Amino acid sequence: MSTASAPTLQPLLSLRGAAKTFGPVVALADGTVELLPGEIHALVGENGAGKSTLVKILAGLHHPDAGEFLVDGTPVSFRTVADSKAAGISVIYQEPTLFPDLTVAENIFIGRQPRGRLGLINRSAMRRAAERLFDRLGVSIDPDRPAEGLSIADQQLIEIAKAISIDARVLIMDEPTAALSGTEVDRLFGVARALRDNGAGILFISHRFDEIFALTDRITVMRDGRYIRTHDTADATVPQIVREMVGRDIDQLYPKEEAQIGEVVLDVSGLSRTGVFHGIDLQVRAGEIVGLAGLVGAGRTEVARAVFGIDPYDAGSVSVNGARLRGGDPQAAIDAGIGFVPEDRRRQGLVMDLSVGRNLTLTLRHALSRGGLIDRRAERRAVEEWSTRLQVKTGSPEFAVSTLSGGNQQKVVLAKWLATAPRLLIVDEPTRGIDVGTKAEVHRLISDLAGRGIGILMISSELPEVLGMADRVVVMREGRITAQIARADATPERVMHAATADTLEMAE
Amino acid sequence: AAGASGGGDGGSGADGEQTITFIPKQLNNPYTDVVLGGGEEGATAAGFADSQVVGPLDASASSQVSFINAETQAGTNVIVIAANDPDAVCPALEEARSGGAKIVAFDSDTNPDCRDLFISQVVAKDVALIQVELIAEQIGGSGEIAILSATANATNQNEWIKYIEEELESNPDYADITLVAKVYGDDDDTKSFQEAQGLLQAHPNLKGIISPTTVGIAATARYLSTSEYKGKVALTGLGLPNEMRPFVKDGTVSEFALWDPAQLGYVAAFAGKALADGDITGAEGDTFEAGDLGEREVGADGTVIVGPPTVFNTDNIDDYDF
Amino acid sequence: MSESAPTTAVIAAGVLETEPHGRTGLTRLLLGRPAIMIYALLVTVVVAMVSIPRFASPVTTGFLLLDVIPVLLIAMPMTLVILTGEIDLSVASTAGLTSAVIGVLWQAGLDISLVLLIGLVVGTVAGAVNGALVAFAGLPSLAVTIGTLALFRGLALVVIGDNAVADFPSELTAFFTSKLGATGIPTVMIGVVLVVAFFAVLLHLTPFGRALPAIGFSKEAARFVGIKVAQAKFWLFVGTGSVSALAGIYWTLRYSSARSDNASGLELAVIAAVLLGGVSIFGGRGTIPGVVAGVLLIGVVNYALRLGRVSEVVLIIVTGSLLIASVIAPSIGQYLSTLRHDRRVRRQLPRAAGTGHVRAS
Amino acid sequence: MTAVAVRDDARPTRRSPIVTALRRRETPVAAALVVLVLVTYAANPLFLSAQGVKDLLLNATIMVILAVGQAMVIFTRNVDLSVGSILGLVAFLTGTLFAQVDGIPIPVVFLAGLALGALLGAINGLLVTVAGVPALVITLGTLYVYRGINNAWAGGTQYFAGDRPDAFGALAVDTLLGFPLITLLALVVVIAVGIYLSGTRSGRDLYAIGSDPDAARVFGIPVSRRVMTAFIVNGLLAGLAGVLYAARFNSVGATTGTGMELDVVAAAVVGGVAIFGGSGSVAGAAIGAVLLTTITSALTALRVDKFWQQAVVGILILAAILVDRIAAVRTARKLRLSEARDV
Ligand SMILES: Nc1ncnc2c1ncn2[C@@H]1O[C@H](COP(=O)(O)OP(=O)(O)OP(=O)(O)O)[C@@H](O)[C@H]1O
Ligand SMILES: Nc1ncnc2c1ncn2[C@@H]1O[C@H](COP(=O)(O)OP(=O)(O)OP(=O)(O)O)[C@@H](O)[C@H]1O
Ligand SMILES: [Mg+2]
Ligand SMILES: [Mg+2]
Repeated sequence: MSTASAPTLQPLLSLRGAAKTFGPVVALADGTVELLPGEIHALVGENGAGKSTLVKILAGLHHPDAGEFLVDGTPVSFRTVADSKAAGISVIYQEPTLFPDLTVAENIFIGRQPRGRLGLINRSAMRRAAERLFDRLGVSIDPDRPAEGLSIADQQLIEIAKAISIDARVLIMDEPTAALSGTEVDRLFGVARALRDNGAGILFISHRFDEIFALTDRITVMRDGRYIRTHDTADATVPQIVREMVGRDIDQLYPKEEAQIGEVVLDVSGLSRTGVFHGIDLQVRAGEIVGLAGLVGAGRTEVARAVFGIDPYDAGSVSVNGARLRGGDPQAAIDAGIGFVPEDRRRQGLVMDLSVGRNLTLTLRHALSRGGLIDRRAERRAVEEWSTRLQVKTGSPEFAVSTLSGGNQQKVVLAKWLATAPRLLIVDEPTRGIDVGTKAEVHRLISDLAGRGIGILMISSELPEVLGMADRVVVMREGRITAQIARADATPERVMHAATADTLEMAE
Repeated sequence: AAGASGGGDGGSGADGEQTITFIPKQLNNPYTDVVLGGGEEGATAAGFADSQVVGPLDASASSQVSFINAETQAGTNVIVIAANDPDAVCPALEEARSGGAKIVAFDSDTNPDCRDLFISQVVAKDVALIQVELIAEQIGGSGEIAILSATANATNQNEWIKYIEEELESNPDYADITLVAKVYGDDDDTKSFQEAQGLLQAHPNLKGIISPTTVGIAATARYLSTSEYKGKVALTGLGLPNEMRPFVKDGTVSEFALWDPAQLGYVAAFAGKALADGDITGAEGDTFEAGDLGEREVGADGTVIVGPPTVFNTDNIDDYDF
Repeated sequence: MSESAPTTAVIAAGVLETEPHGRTGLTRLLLGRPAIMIYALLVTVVVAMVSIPRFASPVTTGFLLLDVIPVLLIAMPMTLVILTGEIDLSVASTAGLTSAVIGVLWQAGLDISLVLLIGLVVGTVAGAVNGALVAFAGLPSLAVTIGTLALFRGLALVVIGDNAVADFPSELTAFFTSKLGATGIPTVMIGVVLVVAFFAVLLHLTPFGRALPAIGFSKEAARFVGIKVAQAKFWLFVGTGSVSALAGIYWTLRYSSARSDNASGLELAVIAAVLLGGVSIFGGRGTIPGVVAGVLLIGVVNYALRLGRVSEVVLIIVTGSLLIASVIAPSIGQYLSTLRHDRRVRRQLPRAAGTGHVRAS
Repeated sequence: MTAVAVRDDARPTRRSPIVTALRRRETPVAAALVVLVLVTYAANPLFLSAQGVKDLLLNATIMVILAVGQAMVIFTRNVDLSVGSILGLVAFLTGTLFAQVDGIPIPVVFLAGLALGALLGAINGLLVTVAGVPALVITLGTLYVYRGINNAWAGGTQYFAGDRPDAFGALAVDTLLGFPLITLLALVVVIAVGIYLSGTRSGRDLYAIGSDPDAARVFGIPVSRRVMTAFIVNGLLAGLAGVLYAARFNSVGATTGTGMELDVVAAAVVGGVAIFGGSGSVAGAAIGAVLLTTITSALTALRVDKFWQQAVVGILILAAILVDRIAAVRTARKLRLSEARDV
């Protein structure tokens, strides 16, 4: 039997049988979790298992329809976020929630800015406090710059700084590492362990098993909105957890198929954007999966955006199937056969308030029109076909896509590009925030696409994913390509070296 | 205008059932209220079964048209209107006429083709002349003057201004007076106030201002009385005694003019009655009885004159209450 | 430790069976916002017919439609603009500028069809100015069009000054108030219906129209599917400009008076009608049928009250209250359905939740 | 657990105050105002005579108060279009009180006006926060409703300057060190609201709310209470403006304050207040208001053809937002390049 190692301790908080429904959707049927002081507790489950919903109940953002919630053994009922804060609970949400117009420092201290004379805010004290926090996390972000335009990784780091700056007894982190690279994750773990050693309880949500097993003391598994089981991490194994999460055994995680590699589909040469990336030379062939690796902030996303025409570039060229592509025009890129699954699903990948169906057909607006008018029947058919093919779980295609869980949302993004029958698909962090089951499906899909002759440019910060999937790994560092490594030669060490080394000599 | 036939069925009621509706330039304007007060009194005295006041809250011609349309459909016998634009209300009035209604314009005329009668306060030229006379006297017969009017399109204002300009040009007595500016306060207190202020700044040698509109003259007086120009720059024009009383008493304004607005409405009601009864057609020379005010005669262009303007000053202003 | 205890039937499969699901298909069509606006319109018409003498007549149709035409026209492109999350406050000034220009040109002796054509071009250019500033310079439309509201009205004054031009060809002005036989429907409604149909098809049935709600909800996500956000916005502003010019032409010829202050203040009336018609001011949501119903609803209420000789004072209070009610009603509905939902859930869930398996141990 | 201790020692400020001042959003507007005044003065020295300056300040006063209140609402990503109507109602209340209640003390009238303004603002705020509906729609609605109530209440009645005590009217005439009293009052308002917004926690919350309302809610900022505060303060200031209007102008009646709303929003926008919330300052809004009111006087003083005046105002508004935009784009580019160098 696997259970808490210190049953005598009074739990910091314990939630039992919590339920939460949204209209007909039961997001959480039996949310149960218990957090002891001085432990790091993992919460795992597939996309849509109800983890974030549970977190939001703990944070006072949602009111449970049923269930029991105890803090330090006393029943509580949080009406607002302020209540949970007062109880010493600090939360990092799955999606960063920063105020773009405020400075980084103010974002961290909003509502509890240091005060000086006359009770007015002391800005220099606030900035210094922010700098100290960043030193502790080992990052360098200017505390005086506005939060507007920060990369997702930086945003997530600020969220973390915000959370640890509060003297919280309970720290809840909903997929804090999804956007972070190895070094940053390591630093975060260091901070988390220090907090734990000081007696705080940490609830940690992640889809990455390596992290979970490296960091946590106990693991609680959820499935379909219900509590399944709690393990001591030391006694648990990955296959066991996965089986409990999915309710079945899953296949190989990186089902790489050998594909026929054909002509060059994408040819990027000498692409530069001042201050962002320089002299990018990159080719992707039909049927080939090219992994673009590097640390967060290496400029991979920027290259992809420039190739697709979202951002302009200053020099160089992009050709698809030998034809030069006009810069700064995504529609031209789409017409040339490029699809782009961006890294920020909520803001770039989907129109969250639009229905699942309308999101799916946004890329098909022209393809579905006859004589200038949309063919409604064909539209419905396309929606049905693609949501079935990718097994998008939703009550109706007319529901807003925002009501889907993260994983299902990602499937919608993929589906809308697959429906355009692209020749080249750029996927930026395609499995970020996606559970193992779905992840395997996404990998199979990508592999399958390559098998059908589509060129894939896959940006990923997960090294195993890159190594498992890519035919060729291209490594970027500080806006430049530092290595191109064939599948056979690609080892974690070589890739990491290229991503972090000081010289460019190792480029092949 | 064939479409209006549906509204015509109330148009030829027997004597006791006739209805009259007043459509002023704008509701909730103190001058208008005095006019309409006289109008309602006249309507009762003349024997209308029902009298109504409808109109827009903004002084726009297009909203007046909507009211004319509604009255057309309601089968009103007499529509009395002060037009915000002489032409814009015409098609609607034509439609009302073809439905059987009689149209009396008052205060501000419409295009003569689309009304039966125009009840004018005074002879337009008289109003212009008296204002020129007053200002000339107040500034000592020479110097720069300016005009602060209502809206740029107001029919009556523009006619007076035209006569004022002509008189200044042609009359040798006024050879030393130069009209340096015309500005428009849109019959809005704030705007008129600021226009007055602008005038004084732009024309440092300004000796006098004529404001032929009640809102304009009051706002200008308010500005002058709170500034260093008080007593130095003369002001005259057309104003309501109740509104101007403090400025006359504190010396900002020495004399200004106006007719009795109530009489305007009163006469219009009787004119409407005479038209509706078929006693007159609006031709030159027609005469009708206007209650307490006695007999009136229709002049050229179907115009009826109510009476001469009165000049108000410290001596007589307390005798009036409107 | 065993796997989770068997689920109670109530919340099997992650879905509450007893709970009404979201509206889809026909229900959404019959209970959606546009449908409700149309019901509200019909009810208002019936109430007016019963309670206001003479309302039920073809004359009403004629006068009422003549009054609402400018708002109805401008509301069409405005719907699309607001749908993309922008706004155009300069429409009435554009109409005024058009009116001033055609007045001056006609007085200068140009041929009337040439005059009207130039008027249309002027409005289109005005719209293009807005469009360029908003779409290509990236300025906030609310601010830009407050500026051009002043600018275009100012230019109208520059063009025509304090003159009013009235002597337009009488056949033309008569045409603008003429009716289609005995129906009472103004002849110009044919053109108006064409404009309405054009925008309805554009919004609801074309690829361009499909892109607009996406832009309204999220510009960024729209760009990532190749939607040319800036271009689309530019053309929508060109649309409001040229339709405002049409409204200006209509205004000038209906009242046969070209003046600088024509149609002033109309922008707020248009926006009120569009919002009443169910278009979200934040963009993304809205339909042409809903807006048409909204415009007509305000028109009918106004006309009925005027015919009933209810004071203009009451009228503006009613307009304002309608607008407030139209946005608050859905919130109240939402609140009530949440209450109902909570009650139902509370009745059912305690059995489901808290049953055993609190902790594995 | 280690809370971050906040100490007041250590590192010096990095940017020089002059550079910071030049970067502020309100700098271009202030510069435009100075240039405008100087050019006009050169052409017509009367523009800066004692009376001229007094007039300029008095004209700006009411608009400044309104713009400051409006800016506060706009910071929260809302807007209040009903301010003109609120001003009208309060101005009429002021007139009524003086005319109907003999010898009523002036401070009582001020309090009554502020109270009515705050009440009307609170109604807006309640509708916006409780019903959770967009402010633009709600306040467009209350713009009509308040105006209708004003019309129904006032009818054709107007109260004139003569109906009010001289001491009240003197507020808009008397000066202290060359500054009209009511202008000094406006200045106090700007400073007080400015300090509240930039220097207090709850004031900063308003910017956070405008920057991202959803994040603010998730973060636990009492969004409704703060937005409510902004609307009440705005109503209060519109009420103050209403009372001062009655002191300054001749008549108050049914139409007082009509059509002011867009001018007020324009003033805030010209002063660098971002229309979608989150950034700008009340000082900027105040300067914007002064600029917009001054331009009218300046054009008249320069004897610019009156038909051109409105067009010039329009061009000015467009220029102001363009300048603001160009500055923002340049800062963003600089940020990108400087960070690239750091990497
Ligand atoms: N506001 C909402 N309205 C309707 N349904 C919702 C809402 N929030 C969550 N859901 C639904 O509740 C379920 C649980 O969602 P939740 O976000 O808690 O999952 P999760 O475990 O965090 O998944 P992921 O790993 O993808 O983040 C999903 O089916 C989701 O669609
Ligand atoms: N160390 C850093 N600290 C802060 N900002 C950085 C850093 N390095 C790069 N940046 C900024 O981040 C951006 C590049 O991030 P981008 O998202 O393109 O990287 P990436 O390689 O795609 O990473 P990922 O996709 O994993 O987030 C650039 O705008 C750059 O200015
Ligand atoms: Mg989640
Ligand atoms: Mg990236």
